[in-house]
Amino acid sequence: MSATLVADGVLVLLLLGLALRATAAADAFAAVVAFVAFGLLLALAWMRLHAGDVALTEAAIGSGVTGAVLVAAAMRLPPTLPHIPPEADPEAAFPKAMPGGAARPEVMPGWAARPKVILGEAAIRLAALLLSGLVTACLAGLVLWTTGPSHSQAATALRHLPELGLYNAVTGVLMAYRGFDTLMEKIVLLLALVGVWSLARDTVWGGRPFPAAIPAQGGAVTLIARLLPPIGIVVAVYLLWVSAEEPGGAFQGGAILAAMWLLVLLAGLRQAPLLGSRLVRWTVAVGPAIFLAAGFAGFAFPAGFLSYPPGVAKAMIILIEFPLLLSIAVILGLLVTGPAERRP
Amino acid sequence: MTALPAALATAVLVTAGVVFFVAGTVGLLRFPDAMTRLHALSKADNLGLGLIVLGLLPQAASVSGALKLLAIWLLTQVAGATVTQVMARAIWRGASPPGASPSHASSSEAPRS
Amino acid sequence: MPEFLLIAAAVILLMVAIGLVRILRGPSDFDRMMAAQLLGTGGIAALLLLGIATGLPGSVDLALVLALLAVFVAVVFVRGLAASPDPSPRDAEVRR
Amino acid sequence: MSSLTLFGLCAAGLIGIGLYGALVDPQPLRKILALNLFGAGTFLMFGVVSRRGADAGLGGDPVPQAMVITGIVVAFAATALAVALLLRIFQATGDTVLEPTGTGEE
Repeated sequence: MSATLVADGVLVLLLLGLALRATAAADAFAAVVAFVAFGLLLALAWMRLHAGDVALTEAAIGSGVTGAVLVAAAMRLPPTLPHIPPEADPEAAFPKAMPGGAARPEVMPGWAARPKVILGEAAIRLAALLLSGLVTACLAGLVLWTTGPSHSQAATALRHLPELGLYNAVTGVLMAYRGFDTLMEKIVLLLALVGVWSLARDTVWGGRPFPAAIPAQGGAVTLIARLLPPIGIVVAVYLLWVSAEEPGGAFQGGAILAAMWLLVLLAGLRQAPLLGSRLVRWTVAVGPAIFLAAGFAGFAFPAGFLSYPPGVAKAMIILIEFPLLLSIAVILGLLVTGPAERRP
Repeated sequence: MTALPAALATAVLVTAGVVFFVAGTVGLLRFPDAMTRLHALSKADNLGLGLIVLGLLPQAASVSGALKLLAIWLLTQVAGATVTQVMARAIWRGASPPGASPSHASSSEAPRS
Repeated sequence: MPEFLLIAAAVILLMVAIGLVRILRGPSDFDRMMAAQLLGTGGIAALLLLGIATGLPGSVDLALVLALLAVFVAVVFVRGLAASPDPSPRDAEVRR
Repeated sequence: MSSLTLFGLCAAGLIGIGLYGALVDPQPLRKILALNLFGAGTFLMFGVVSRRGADAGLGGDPVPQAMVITGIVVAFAATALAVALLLRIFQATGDTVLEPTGTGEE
């Protein structure tokens, strides 16, 4: 038991250290690297909490795809604050000599000239420190104070699983017990995509993401982009298929597919799609649409919205989940590539 | 729980893998420049993880579990080798123009833009 | 045997933790990426050791997913997603 | 001190770190990152609650776990939208700083 405790202790310390690094690093890129590493280790922590499904989601979405979004942003934004007072020399503010940017200033250079703001800033920092310290202390106290088993809905969630042909309780909760949440979550993803697309300039509406076409790379990147996606597709379908019994699911599989697609785009083997094209629009919509239709089909049976008729429940769930896998993959990928930035 | 030869094989291989991780970490910290550090990293990547996966094979619960372990091993071997190559090329290109710093001046072709 | 595997996992995690000093110190972004790469590999190793020692369901699958994603993340780090210079002139000035 | 308590304390720490970063860091990208840490801490707290609710032969209560999965996905959607908005603001104004209160032009 003690060996487990030591391993867990190291894991927890690593997590906290990386989180501190991700907030304290002067350099945005360094912070994002720390965040991705943090997400990876968090997946390990979820494994230790006996939540394999969550661990897969955290690794694929929380760390992998979110990391891709943040890396892309960190590279397109200035490393520290671009807000330079007119008299300051930009060269002095962002020395170019150090490769890793070790010499970059920690705070906005303009602040040094404004003592009043420094005072205000210190007060804000102190107040924020007190507030977050208080929140942490309260939560830590709660964790230490309540040690007994918590109220559990495990039995309720398990009750109807055999009728659905599912043996993974988490999949059961996602697809049946709280299927409404899962449906809404697809809608949230779609709305986020609509939001991201709406940020395009009018002149490039319906065009392609990225300011310019990514040229084919050649070499090892191309090799990876050719080698990995077939494996990734197998893994994604496998994750969806085993989700009836073991950790896995449409989201986890979809995130893997999205990562593989982005890999191909990054290597320049394919161009990002026209966001206005009919194919893209249909692919994005088909999964949620089928889910919604299946939900309404529930009205044909006594149980109502999002209920599955006995006997065909498993077939229906598979029928819903495979189009969802495709739609989720495309939505996640398009959320990473961002709005259109060049003409159709 | 497990047969003695299997346990012995696991112990030896996992220990060897851990040793490579230790060596890789020491190299990553102590070696003087990016290329040599990459060399150290690739040892932990390929040999460290490879030996540990091989060592865990006798402990796998089922044949399909063992096959999955083998798949992971193959994947990490290929991926580790190619990723190391990609990084080495990026470091090389980023560092090569005289007087240019890798992360700033050569932004139009190498490594990150 | 489980005890031994757990200790091996703890040692690897510790090594990875020490290697993270590179994320802190750099000096170049490549060094940071290397430390993250080591963390990925070490994480997979620790996960397999923990998973097999304590019989956690799905740990081997997670290792497979992590192995795939580690490559993806490494390529994203090296290549970057925005492959061309941004049109904004201001960006050129402060570009990393 | 059990492993579970350790993870609970870790979650509390993450929430604190994320909250502090989100409040104090003037760069929007770093605020987004800090909010993600905050979210991760919250989810982890849920995970501890779920593990304490281990019942009926399961390693943890599946309902919080399913909610965390939904949460991670929604957090990603929010992050992607926020980052796209930030990049667009930067493209339009060449600036990403949220002005500290009371400081206008120099």
